[in-house]
Amino acid sequence: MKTLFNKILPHPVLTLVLWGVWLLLNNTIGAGHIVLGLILAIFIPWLTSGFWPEKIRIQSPFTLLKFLGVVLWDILVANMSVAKLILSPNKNLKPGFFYIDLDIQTPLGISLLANTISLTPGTVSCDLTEDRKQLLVHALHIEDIPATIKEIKERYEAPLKKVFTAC
Amino acid sequence: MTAITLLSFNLPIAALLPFVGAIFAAWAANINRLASAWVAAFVTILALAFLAPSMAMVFAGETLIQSWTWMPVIGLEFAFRFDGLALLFSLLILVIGLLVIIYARYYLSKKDSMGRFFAYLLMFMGSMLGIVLSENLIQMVVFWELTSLTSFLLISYWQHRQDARAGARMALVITGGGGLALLAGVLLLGHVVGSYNLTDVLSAGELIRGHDLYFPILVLILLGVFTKSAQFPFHFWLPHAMAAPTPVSAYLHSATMVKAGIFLLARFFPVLSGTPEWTWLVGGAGLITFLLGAYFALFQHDIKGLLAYSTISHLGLITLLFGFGTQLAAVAAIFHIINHATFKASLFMVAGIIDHETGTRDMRRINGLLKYMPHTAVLAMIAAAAMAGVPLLNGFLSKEMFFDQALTASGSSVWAWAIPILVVLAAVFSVAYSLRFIHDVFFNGDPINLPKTPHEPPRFMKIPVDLLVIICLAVGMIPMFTVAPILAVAVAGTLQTTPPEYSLAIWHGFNLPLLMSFIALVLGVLVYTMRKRLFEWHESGMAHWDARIIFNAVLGVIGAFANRVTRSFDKGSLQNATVWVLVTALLAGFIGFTTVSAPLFGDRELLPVDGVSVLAIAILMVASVLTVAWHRKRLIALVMLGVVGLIISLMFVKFSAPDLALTQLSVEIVTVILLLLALYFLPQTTPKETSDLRVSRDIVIALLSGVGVTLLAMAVLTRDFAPISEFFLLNSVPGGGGTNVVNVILVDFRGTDTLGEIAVLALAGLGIFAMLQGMKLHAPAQDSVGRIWNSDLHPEIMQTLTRLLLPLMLMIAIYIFLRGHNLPGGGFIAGLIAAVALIVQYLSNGIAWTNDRLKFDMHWVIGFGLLIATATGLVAMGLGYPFMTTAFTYLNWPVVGKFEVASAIAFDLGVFLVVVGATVMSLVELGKLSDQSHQAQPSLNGSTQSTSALKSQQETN
Amino acid sequence: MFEWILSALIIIGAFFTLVGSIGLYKLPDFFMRLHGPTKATTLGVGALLIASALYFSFKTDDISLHEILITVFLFITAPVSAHLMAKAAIHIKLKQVKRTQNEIK
Amino acid sequence: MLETALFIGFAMVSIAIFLSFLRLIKGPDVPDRILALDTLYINSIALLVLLGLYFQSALYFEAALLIAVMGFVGTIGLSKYLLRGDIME
Amino acid sequence: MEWLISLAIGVLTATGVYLTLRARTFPVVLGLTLLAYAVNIFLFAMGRLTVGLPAVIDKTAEAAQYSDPLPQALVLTAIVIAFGMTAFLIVLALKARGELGNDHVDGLDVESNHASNKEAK
Amino acid sequence: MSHLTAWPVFLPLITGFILILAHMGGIRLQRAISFLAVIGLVLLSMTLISATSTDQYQVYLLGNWTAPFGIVLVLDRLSALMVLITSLLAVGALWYAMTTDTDKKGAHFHILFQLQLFGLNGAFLTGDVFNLFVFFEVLLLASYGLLLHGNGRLRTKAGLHYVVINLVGSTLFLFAVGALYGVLGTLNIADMAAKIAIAPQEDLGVIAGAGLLLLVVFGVKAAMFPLYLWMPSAYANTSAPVAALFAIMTKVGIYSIIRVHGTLFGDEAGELTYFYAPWVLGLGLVTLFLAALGVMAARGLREQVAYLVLASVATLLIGVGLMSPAALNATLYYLIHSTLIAGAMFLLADVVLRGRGDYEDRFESGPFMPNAILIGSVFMIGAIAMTGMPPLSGFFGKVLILSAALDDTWFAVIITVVLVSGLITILSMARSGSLIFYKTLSKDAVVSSKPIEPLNRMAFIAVIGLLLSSPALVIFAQPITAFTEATAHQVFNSAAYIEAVLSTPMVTEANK
Ligand code: NA
Ligand code: NA
Repeated sequence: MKTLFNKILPHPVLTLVLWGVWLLLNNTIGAGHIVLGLILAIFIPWLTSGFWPEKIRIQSPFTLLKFLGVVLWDILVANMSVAKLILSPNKNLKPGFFYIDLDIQTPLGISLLANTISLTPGTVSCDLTEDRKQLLVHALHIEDIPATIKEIKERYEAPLKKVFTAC
Repeated sequence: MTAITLLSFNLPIAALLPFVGAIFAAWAANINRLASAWVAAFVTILALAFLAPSMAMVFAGETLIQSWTWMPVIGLEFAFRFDGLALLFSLLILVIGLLVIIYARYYLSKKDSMGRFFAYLLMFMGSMLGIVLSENLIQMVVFWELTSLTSFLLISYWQHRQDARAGARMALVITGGGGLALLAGVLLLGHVVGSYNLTDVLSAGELIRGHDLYFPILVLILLGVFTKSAQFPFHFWLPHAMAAPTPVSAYLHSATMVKAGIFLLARFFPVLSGTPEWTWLVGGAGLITFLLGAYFALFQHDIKGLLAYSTISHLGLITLLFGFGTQLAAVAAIFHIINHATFKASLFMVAGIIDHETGTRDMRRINGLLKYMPHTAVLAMIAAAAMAGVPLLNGFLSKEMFFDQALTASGSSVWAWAIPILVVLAAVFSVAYSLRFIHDVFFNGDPINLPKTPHEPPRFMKIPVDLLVIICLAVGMIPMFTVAPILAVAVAGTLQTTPPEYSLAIWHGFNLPLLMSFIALVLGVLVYTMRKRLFEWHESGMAHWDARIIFNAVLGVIGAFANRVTRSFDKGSLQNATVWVLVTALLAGFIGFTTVSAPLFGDRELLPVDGVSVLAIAILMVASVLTVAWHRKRLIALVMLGVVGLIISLMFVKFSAPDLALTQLSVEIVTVILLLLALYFLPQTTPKETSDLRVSRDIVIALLSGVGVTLLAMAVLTRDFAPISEFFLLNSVPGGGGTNVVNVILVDFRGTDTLGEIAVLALAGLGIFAMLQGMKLHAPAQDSVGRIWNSDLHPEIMQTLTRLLLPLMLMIAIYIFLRGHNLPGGGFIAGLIAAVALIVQYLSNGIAWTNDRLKFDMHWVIGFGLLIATATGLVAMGLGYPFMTTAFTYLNWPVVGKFEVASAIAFDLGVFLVVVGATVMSLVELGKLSDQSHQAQPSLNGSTQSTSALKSQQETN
Repeated sequence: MFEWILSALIIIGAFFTLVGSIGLYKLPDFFMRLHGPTKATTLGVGALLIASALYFSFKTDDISLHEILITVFLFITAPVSAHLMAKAAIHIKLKQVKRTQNEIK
Repeated sequence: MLETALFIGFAMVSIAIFLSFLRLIKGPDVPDRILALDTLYINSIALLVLLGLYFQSALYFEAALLIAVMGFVGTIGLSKYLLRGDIME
Repeated sequence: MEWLISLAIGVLTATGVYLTLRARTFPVVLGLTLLAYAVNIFLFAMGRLTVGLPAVIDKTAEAAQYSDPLPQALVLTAIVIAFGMTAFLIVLALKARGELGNDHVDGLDVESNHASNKEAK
Repeated sequence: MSHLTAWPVFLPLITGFILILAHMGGIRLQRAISFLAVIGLVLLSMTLISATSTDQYQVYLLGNWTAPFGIVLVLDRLSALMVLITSLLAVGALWYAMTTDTDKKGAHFHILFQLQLFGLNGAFLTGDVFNLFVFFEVLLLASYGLLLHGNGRLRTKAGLHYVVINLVGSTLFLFAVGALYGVLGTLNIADMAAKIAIAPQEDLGVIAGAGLLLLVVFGVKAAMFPLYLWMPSAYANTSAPVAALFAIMTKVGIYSIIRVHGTLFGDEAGELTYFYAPWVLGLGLVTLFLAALGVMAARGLREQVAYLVLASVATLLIGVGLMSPAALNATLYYLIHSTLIAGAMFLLADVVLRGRGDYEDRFESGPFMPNAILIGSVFMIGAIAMTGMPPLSGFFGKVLILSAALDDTWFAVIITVVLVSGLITILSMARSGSLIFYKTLSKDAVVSSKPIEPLNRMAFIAVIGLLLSSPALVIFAQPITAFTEATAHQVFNSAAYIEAVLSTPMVTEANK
């Protein structure tokens, strides 16, 4: 039973997401599209299941939501300050590179962390070492590197690690 | 309706019989060596037999015509004519042909292919018969050119010999070329007369001579005549044709082919003669040829060379006679045709016997053959005497008539005194060379260093000569009982009226012609006795004068010219070719526009300009100029091209064409990816190698093109028009079931375009697949500045997140696909999005990984796509509607609600599949190229070459 | 009121888009310029898309949320692009301004 | 009100596009240009959203969505080319 | 606006033509792509330019209020065809590079070109 | 409405995708499918020929949309004739490809071959200019693939040139069609003609400019001076069966001029009536002269045949440029001849090449090839036909054209150029024939790394078969010229064409 279910719905989360995407795309919650969307949301993950060998497991949905909220807020706030930085004279800026030692090890986790770092203004994740242990980040203006690293690890890496634990 | 008798179809049978016989003759060679000769002889006799019944009609003064329609559009009939002239020539062709066949059967050696020889000979015989029997002039030209072709084959029969090949080709070019002139003349003649049939042409002499086109017609026809009959200045091919086997020379170069031109003179005599142009051209050429041939004949050391020049001379004589333009001159001409054919054919045969028996034809080595072959010597002496115009032989009679005409016909001219003198001069040389032929060959001491010891040839080889010599004697002594009837009908056939009074008596009393003959004989002997000094004089000057040198020089010049023109126009350069196309297009547009007087611009109201558009288009223009300016740095040029593509998409959005914008965007990116894939294998920069001049030329062409296109666009945009599009807008929903008119046009109104378009895509995919099979290129291990590539094949972050995108993008693709009929979108765009979704996977995960997970062979995707698209169209056919007729309906299902089902959607699905299949196939196959190349690297020789090529490339940069 | 919110969103969005491009234009090295477009992506386009969603939800009978998709899509892809560009820049050893801390050579 | 905001919006986005294009021209290196092109793509999305609002048409959505998708693909393609030369392997 | 568009078409054509006349395959491909862009806009413009009109049938609008859909359909076809052609050409350019040893459109390298010229003389 | 009209287009398409789906099924399966389809096409086109004998136009409304809104296929004598020639040529080319295993030298030969036929037949049948463009692209892309089939340096280079020039040509095509649409507002050939007839004077300049631009496009296809530079090396360097099939490619250009220009700028076009014809005539004459020089300058047999094809195309252009029913009749007769014989000659050149080892088809003394007498005799027949010597069809074609030219003011120039070029080609062919077949090296002097292949008799059948068309054209000249004459008159009656296309009604339940 479970294997059959697995075969039909290899990635239930994905199915849900796609279903939502379909309804968003069509900008409707009409009955026809709900049915069609569900069919597609089941069909496409099945079709592309080969591309997703590992199962995505979300351990703590609440943490994820909270994380998303934090990120959105950070984007808002940080954008303002970065805008100020950009509009101020270049010579005031103190750019810099730094490595973050990663605790998180799942590929999706690392990727999302890197994305988060890039999305929040002021930092861009530039490179991942080949051993996946360190992330190279560039900051537009940075005064205290260790503090920033610490903040990133606490604010973003920790919740992400909590959400995506399994392989 | 006349009853079908032999006389209603015997002429074509006789003419075509030899062609059929040729096949049998070739085939018979498989049986035994001589079978071909038997076939040839049999066919000749059969042809004679077919003609025989109609001869009586001709002797009764009738003309037999047999015709069938062939190409009525141009008045070409399959038509044959048998009158006196045709009768005479048919007899010459067939009788002498038969003798030559007998002779050749013994002449050819064991090494020679009998089948080929007799097949060619029969084909030639058929062609000659065709000429003389044709009623339709175009048909006659056909046979005329056939004689050129078959004589080419016969002259080059000994194809291993350089002189045979060269001689054959020269003969072909001269006589074939003359044939083309003849064709032109005949066409004009037919145009003037309104018919190509001889009957009509012969009765329109007055009309033709009075027509504006008379002179061109005359010149063109005479070109045919002069080339074929070796008249000055085209005479030179004939001596070179002597490389042919002697039976061929005896047949073609004495009795038949060279007489074809003469035949034509006779044929057109009633129509074209009688004008000063005729007299000057025909008479002039004849006289010069007569003299020239006689003079050169004397100095030949090759027996056949002597005979060839002698033939030229005699042909000149006949031509001159026709040139006189009088009826009596024509009689003399025809009489001499007969006589020349007999004595010259026998002389050629004798030459062949000598060649056969001694192994050489050089008269400086051949001496005193009288003791080795007395019988042959006697025959030769009689024939040569006939050639010299010795009394009691046929040559004497016609020469007397000739002298007579030379005196009377030119009587009124200012140059009256010149012609008889020149004529006698030529006759003197005729006597001299005839004497040389006899004396130098059969007397004059002993042979020198001959390859073989000569003796009499086989009896049957002499029989043809015997017969011909007997004819010479018989005609010469009792003309009234031998040649008279045939001459009479031939003259009647030529003149197409009652022939004039003439006498064939041997003795006309002491008169001026007889005196001329006498002078010629005496002086001829005298000239021959002075030969030593004359030869020295000749060798010191004239001998080096050979028209062949001029001929070859002309050919060389033409060849060099051809080479220069061809290579300087077709340089094998793409740039050159493209420039021509572009310049022509520019000129065409300009010329076309200026053909009519019309204003460039109309007065349609124009749209206002807004700031955003100005900015966008300014960027577009700058970006495209920069694409050019930076085209040497290829990657950067590609980035600039990306900007151009992006702005164009935005323009499409702005101008209410969302479908186009979507397509442009997708295509743009796929193109960039494609170019990136390719750029990996190409030099990263473009060397500067074109000259400044070339660059400025290209800039001028580019600017003119730009200006031209701008003006063209404005010319249209400033005018109003009434397009058919309203129909589409009105019928899209009721007729096509979709509100997106563009999509309905694509899948319904103009679905066939789309079908063609997906075929193009499918072909691109398959073509690329085919091209890339086994292709290996140098895969650089470092970039253009020498950096080793990054070791991270598939950056993890990209890998992880793009996998997430796959289902998302497929969802978008399906969304775009399904809405396409009613809203912007459709199979194309959806297909491209889906393809991009897959390509992104290849980009971030690599080919091997992705292929493992994507188990479709793109061939199948393309095939099924085409299948579905076509099947949708075929279903309509099954229902009795035209291909591609669509249908749609609205269904109302519980829960789901009302929705549309349209067959056009199925068609669009086909489109979708082909787009996906072809795009992915193209890109992935290209991507695989690097794998193949990486694997091939160490072992392949070619790769080291291309590496060095690459290095040199980079050094130049 | 609705128009005010809409107008504010439009101007905020356009402003951050502009700021992103200003950053791209004026900042002194590639790695610093890389920060510019993230502004444009996140707040700039985000705000504009929300404006659009609001506008179409209220102007027409149906709600219009599909603009969110573009935002989400950009949020996933923009960092990946930035990452790859940076990686490429590091690979080809682009120079950084002198004062960059932990300069990569 | 909205008109004015849209006008200002168009003006700012136009300037943004102009600046991005200037960077594209100035370079100085290939990554700068790739970045500038990427930014142009994103600016275009902004422009399209404004156009959609201006013409009150929802039909610009797909174009914007597609620009987002295609811009991304183009950028990663170009970047990967710089990294590896061989973008599909 | 028409002048602006026509000029854009003209500039694209001119640049396309110039690149098409270059001696190496890659610029030629770029040139043909630019030419394809030029002709696509041209073809599109032949339906006359309209701004802000509905792209799909809307019951409230009349025929005159739509942009001409036919050239759009044609351009769509032309775009896709041009893509297929470009794809084929670029792969052919690679094949030529492999078989001729360089990326000159005539398979000549600068040096070898000079050499063969000398030889010919 | 007879569905038969549509089948020449769809049969090769269907065969094409069946072959795609069957591409794993091995070469024998593909050959069987492909060959059957081509034979089917011959039978089909013969049926179509007889269907057109009533002088009726068969207008097929694709998608059941009336002209000018939908795309129509128009079957008349001319299109039926073109389809027949194509399929006959295809049989020969395909047979040769199969018997010599040329189709195994690379991937997808049969698919490309069938889709090439799809494009060709579509181009011959369509009644819509843009659709003509699409079919042009189909046949071009297929031809690109076929041209490059197999390998070789020169082939690749020639292919590159061919592709680029044709891409430029396609661009020009779109410019021309776009401009015409921009003024006339329609794409259907008949409808365009109808609209040109009533176009206001101030629009005529643009129409004429676009018309001549379109002539350049067709001129590129037809290999008209100075647009033919892609052609000689492309034909000379591709594989033999492909070159043979390509004999029809140039005729597509000729056909298009006859069809499109002949209709658009026909009798009804007022000031623009036949305004393009003098250009075609003049450029045709120049082409012919240059082609003859090319024949002379050729360094190998295949190149020579390519230039001979150029000469034949030039002759056709002259016929088209003369613009009279008689000249068009002549053109069509010559077109049948030149297409099939050119096909045969390309195959024959390959036969020669295979028999000469390393010496290939170059004009230099080589080995005495196996079956030299047979091949040489066939060569001579081909050369006679090709150079327009009697008694084969080339001669009669030329005579037809020349006799039609007599009414033209330029007749003296035309006759001179045609005949002088003819002489040059005769001279050149005599030289090449004697070099290849006569002037052979002794056995010891022959050094060849490539094998000297014995004559492939099965393959030779294709050569003979195609060559037989020449005597057939002569022997059956009466019915054939009757057909071509009727065709020419039909083509000149553009009013009837316009009427037929624009008045064909939709299929409804009532009339189907
Ligand atoms: Na950031
Ligand atoms: Na002697």
